[in-house]
Amino acid sequence: MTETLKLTVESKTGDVAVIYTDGYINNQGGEEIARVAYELIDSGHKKLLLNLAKTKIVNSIGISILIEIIEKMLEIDGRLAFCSLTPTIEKTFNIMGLTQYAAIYSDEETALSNLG
Amino acid sequence: MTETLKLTVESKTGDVAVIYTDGYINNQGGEEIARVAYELIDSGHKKLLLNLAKTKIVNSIGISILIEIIEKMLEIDGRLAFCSLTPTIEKTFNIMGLTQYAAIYSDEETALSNLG
Amino acid sequence: MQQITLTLPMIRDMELTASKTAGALGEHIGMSRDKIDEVRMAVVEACINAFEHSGARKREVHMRLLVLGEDADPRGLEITIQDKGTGFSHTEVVVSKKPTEPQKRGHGLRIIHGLMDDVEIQSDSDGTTVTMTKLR
Amino acid sequence: MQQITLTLPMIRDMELTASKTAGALGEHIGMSRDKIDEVRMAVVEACINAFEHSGARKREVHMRLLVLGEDADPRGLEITIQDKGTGFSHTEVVVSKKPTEPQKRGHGLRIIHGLMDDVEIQSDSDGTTVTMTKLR
Ligand SMILES: Nc1ncnc2c1ncn2[C@@H]1O[C@H](COP(=O)(O)OP(=O)(O)O)[C@@H](O)[C@H]1O
Ligand SMILES: Nc1ncnc2c1ncn2[C@@H]1O[C@H](COP(=O)(O)OP(=O)(O)O)[C@@H](O)[C@H]1O
Repeated sequence: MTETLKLTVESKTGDVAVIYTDGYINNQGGEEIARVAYELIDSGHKKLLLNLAKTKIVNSIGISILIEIIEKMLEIDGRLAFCSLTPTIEKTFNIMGLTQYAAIYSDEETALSNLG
Repeated sequence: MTETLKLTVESKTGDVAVIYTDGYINNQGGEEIARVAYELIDSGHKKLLLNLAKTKIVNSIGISILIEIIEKMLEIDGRLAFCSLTPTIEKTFNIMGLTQYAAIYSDEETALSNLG
Repeated sequence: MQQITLTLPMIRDMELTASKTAGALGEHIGMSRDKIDEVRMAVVEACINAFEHSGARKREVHMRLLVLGEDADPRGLEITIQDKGTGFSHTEVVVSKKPTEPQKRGHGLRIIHGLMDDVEIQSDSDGTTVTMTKLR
Repeated sequence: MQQITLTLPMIRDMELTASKTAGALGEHIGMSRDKIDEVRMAVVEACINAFEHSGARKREVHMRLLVLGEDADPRGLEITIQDKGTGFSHTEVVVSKKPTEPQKRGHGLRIIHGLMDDVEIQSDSDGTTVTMTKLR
């Protein structure tokens, strides 16, 4: 069964990397993002940006896994940020209290200039 | 109740006009196209191109109204052509025998160079 | 066997909601975009036939979406659209070949047959049931 | 009153099909894109709660989509998601305010309350029914 989340990664200058999501962030999607994030951390990236432009729907189980990544980042003194959320996903992140631990930027450019 | 078909019209050189559809071509949608087409005919256009790029679904009642426009065009020695159909809409037009009376082009450029 | 059942009111444009639900299940089993569109169009035609022709007193259509094959390896969709109308004699309604002059109505059943892999119609005075299959 | 009823199997990602059907009805009544997204997210959360927590033997969720208001002037959607599970004590599950440290689970009901205009939960040993309303 399908509707698998697709991920692409781009390393930016310094220790910044961007993960682009395309599709539904559910349980499996969240785990896939975590796998990629931990690989990026292992290869020396301390600042991760999740660009959700192509994700229109998420669920709370998927997002709970993103919270685990945030905790990991806090431990290693790194940062996880988000950009390009739909208004509803931003609202959901707010309701989940996630915005207190991770910055949310309107677009990638703004995010990178703040992270970099 | 909604999901209304949106139409835009562009007059091209000569007696050619293009009607762009956006949305579902049902009964009401077909009638709206007919209204616009007859206006264009009245204002001297003899070659009409329906660009269906933004229409993903149609129904046979809507298309039956397009067939009426084709008949009208044959009467006045004009032409109605289509471009930018999804494979499924093209298949449906074929099944309905519509392709025998109206040309179908892959894109607007090809259509205009053949109509013009 | 996984299945979704839906009961829809016979009102304008409700065929689109039915068709979107069938499309969503097509996405779920990883059907290609084009096949999903074919399924969606066939569902639209079967629904508007029920809306237009069934004469059903109870203005409802029942749709069943069945995933064929195993969970891990779905083979396709079987879609049943049922009305409780007065039915029609399927043998009398000629599902003709391509017409020789532009023919306005009478295309719905031909479209359904043309876009789906298998179609069965059962119709009597208790109503009409269209069962159509699309392989993945 | 126009309504659609659906019965869905409790299987992975089926919440998306439910949510797309609700979204399609939202489009049908001309709801804005953002409100449709909010409805879709709430449906996803209510469905996965039923899948995850209901303990229902019959692995099915029932969804009812009701158009509020007149046909010509729909006011919104009332969505009911029902499982035949073992229920939970809604008063015991604290739907808390924003947490003071990152909290992983326990967000579903808060999301549903946050995104919908009105939410009522009825739960007992025969199962759980979540009724939620979104105005257009
Ligand atoms: N669900 C139905 N209930 C009763 N009659 C039907 C039904 N579906 C089709 N029919 C009959 O079959 C005929 C052909 O249908 P169709 O090929 O879809 O073309 P059209 O809808 O344009 O007439 C209809 O005119 C009607 O008499
Ligand atoms: N449909 C249901 N059936 C039984 N229990 C439920 C149902 N929905 C919610 N619950 C209970 O309410 C609790 C809180 O749910 P929720 O806020 O969605 O968070 P989470 O799903 O992350 O636990 C669940 O852990 C469960 O105990």
